[in-house]
Amino acid sequence: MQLDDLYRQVIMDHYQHPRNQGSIEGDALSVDLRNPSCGDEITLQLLVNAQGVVEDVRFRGSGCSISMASASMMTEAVKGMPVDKALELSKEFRAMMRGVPPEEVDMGELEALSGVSKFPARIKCATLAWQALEKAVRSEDEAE
Amino acid sequence: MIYLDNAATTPLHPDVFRAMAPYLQEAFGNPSSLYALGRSARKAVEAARAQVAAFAGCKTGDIVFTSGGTEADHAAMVGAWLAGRSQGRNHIVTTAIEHHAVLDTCAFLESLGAQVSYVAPQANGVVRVEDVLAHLRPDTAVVSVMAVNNELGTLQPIRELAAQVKQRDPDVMVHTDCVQAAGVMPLALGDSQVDLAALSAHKVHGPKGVGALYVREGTRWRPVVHGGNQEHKRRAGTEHVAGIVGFGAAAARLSANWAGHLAHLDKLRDTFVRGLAEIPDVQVQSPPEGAPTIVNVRFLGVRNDRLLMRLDLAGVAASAGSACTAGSLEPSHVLLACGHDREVAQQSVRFSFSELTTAEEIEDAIAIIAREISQLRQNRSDS
Amino acid sequence: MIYLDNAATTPLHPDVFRAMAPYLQEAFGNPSSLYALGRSARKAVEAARAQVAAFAGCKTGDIVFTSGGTEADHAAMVGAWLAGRSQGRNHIVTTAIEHHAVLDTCAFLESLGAQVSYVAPQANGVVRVEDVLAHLRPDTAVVSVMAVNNELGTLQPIRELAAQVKQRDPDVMVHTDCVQAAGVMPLALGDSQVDLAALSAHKVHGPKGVGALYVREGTRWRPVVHGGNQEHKRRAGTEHVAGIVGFGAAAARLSANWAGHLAHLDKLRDTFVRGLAEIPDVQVQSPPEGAPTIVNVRFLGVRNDRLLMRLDLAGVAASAGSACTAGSLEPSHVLLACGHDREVAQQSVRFSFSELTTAEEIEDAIAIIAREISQLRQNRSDS
Ligand SMILES: Cc1ncc(COP(=O)(O)O)c(C=O)c1O
Ligand SMILES: Cc1ncc(COP(=O)(O)O)c(C=O)c1O
Ligand code: FES
Ligand code: FES
Repeated sequence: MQLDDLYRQVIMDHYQHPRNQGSIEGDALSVDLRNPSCGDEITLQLLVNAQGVVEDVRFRGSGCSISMASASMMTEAVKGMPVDKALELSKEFRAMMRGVPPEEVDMGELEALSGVSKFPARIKCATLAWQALEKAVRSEDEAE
Repeated sequence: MIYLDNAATTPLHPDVFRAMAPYLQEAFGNPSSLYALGRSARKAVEAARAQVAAFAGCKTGDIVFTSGGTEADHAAMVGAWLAGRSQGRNHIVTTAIEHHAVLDTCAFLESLGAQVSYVAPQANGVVRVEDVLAHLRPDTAVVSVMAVNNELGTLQPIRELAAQVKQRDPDVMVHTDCVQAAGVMPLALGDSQVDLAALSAHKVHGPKGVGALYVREGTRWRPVVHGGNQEHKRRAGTEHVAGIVGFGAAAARLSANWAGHLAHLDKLRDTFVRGLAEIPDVQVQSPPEGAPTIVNVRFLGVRNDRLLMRLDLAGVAASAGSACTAGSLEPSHVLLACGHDREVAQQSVRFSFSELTTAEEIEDAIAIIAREISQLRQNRSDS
Repeated sequence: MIYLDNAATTPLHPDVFRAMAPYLQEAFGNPSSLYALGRSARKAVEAARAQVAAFAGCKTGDIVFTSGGTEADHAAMVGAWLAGRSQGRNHIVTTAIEHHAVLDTCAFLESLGAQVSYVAPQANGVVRVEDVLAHLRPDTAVVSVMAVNNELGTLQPIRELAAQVKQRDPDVMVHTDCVQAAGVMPLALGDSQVDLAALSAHKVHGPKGVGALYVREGTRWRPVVHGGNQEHKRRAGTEHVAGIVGFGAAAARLSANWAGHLAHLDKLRDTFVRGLAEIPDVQVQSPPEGAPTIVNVRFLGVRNDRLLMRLDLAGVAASAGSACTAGSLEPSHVLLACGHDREVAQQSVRFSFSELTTAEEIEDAIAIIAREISQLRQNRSDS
């Protein structure tokens, strides 16, 4: 029961060199989310332009290697993507965490996290950033 | 008496006793008390902490005093598992040759729902780093591998192991039982990637009833014994002041004469192994590159309980393995894990030395062992 | 120095030190070892167990040695909760005035999912049996009430409590912290319905770093520290032989002269309380029928930290409450639980005696206290 080595390297690379870490200057959407089981936290900021495309996305947080790597991978995946596509990807990612193999959507590097589905207690770690993304989009919808 | 069971416990050094004595007499204060008597006890405890930390090669604040090696192992494993569990990590990796303080704690945690993988050593008793890595899972909370095995003296590649585990997953805690390593190698814990390590005073000419847990600053380990604010809230209970002072004194003694100490141990081991070579049908089971303090020997065809009884009568103290299970008839779990069969285990005896052992004692012991072995073998062929 | 903080720790008695000394010198064997040196250590441990059992009024086999009172409380609570949980019992009843060794362990167990009810004492510090019974639930695993409170000396009705709890539900385990009761009343544990009880050697002129857990035979308690086979598998770890021998010697001393011992303590207390009556604006907060060893006093208008510092300089050692939190500025949780406000707590000082305290010391201390109090009050009115 091991993550494939290649996958492991991808995860470690994102953990050690997180992409899109930090905060966005100006008035971006911002959400804080906490993993209640361990107390780890993430702050996600999202900037959506007039065309409904994710122009910028950044995160900060304290968490385990899986949660931080997942956040880094998520930001990379959704940056430049239309919001509705990003939500679809989020749905697929959560399905993958339930052990459902991705069909329509190409998961790209995100596939590296598929092994986490075998460890129910760690799924929250991998989905924390995606939950934050969904929450940010919802709060934008409500604001409108 | 020739005492060759120093892996079970060592004589308290007279200098250590002298350091302890005031704290068993007039200086009886509780270190938490604020008046002069309490403050002097506090000072003594903190000085000892610095001595043990210097010996362990770590920051003073990273040493937590415990009641011994067993409690240190217990606290390491339980605290790491509890911390891991709240992060969704319920899995433990350890080896089949750990001391029972680790193995039985793992079984206890299994009864509470933990999952434990037991890595087998190679036939030479060494646990391979890649075998440990192969057992890592995304929900691994802690990896525990001992630095020196107490029955064979085998050295484990702890530093490399810790580095590689951390590289794979920095959130896995690495614990190492250094109880037997403490007298035979510089520990340099602060310089390693190890998070937790167990030490025991009575294995290094200190008193019984005191040990230490190394807890790297910032490690997500959870304290286990709760109550007063002692040990910076990492281990409650009125401090065993005299014992702690004794541990400090014992550690300082070793730090002061490290090279001479190791040279003496090497010489003892050489003398002993050379002496054994004169006895027919003997197999030294400890690896030559192992700790100089422990020589595990198989005397073919001779049951170890018979031999040990005769040695006792002849004034030589040795044992069949770990002291805390000496009363039981179980063959050594360490030898079995290394692939030996029960017969081998039942013919194996552990001789262990310390800096207070002399070369003359070793020579006398060899003569006695040779005599007893030859008589035992003769008796057997008579019957 | 006049030492009036015997509830924090007591001086080791010279006879106890003499009993321990051989086990810190030539008799250093590991009690689990089978050769002569080990067997003599085993014999010493078992003799001490009989001494402590006689003192506690229970069967020898029901005494489990630990590293102190805190570990005994910890093991009692964790082990009882674990055993209860496997029977579907997740609830704990204790009181708001327990020592932190019990309270903080309860908080720890709450963090692991236990449910805990904290019974409040009456204003006089006594916990009523019916208030404890009122908190019992079908899923109560363990009830823990201390025999003598360490800050006030209040006696709790443990025997009746245990009997009534058992009558309600024989499967509830009853634990009692007897650390402060040990020197002031015959414990007669075997004669009670108590299942678990904690003792500590250093409160009765024994050494630090050793205590005992009484575990009634047949009780469904689960051991907590695992490893070697020591203490009949109820507490692993190489035994603190010298400490255990010292505990035995301290217990035997008390058993031998119980009546004289109690009469002396009563006299000390009387002398002290009479002396206090000469000082204006003093309230004795300990109940007159409490333990003779502890007198908690409020000096109206005088902050206890100021007074304690002056007493320290004048050579009198006393404290504001439990030693293990002495360093903290928190007012006593015991006084608050009894309905006193923070101001009262901050003006309260605990004086505690032992058989080694003399009536002359008490009289000298009273004179010093009276002088310091009057100076402190004068300073205040100056400012
Ligand atoms: C490797 C090892 N770990 C742990 C222990 C336990 O230490 P202690 O005897 O201080 O409880 C021992 C010795 O008994 C040991 O050899
Ligand atoms: C009532 C009570 N319980 C428990 C303890 C803890 O015992 P030890 O100091 O041996 O850890 C103490 C003393 O500190 C105490 O007074
Ligand atoms: S353990 Fe906290 S987010 Fe993974
Ligand atoms: S039958 Fe086991 S707890 Fe009721």
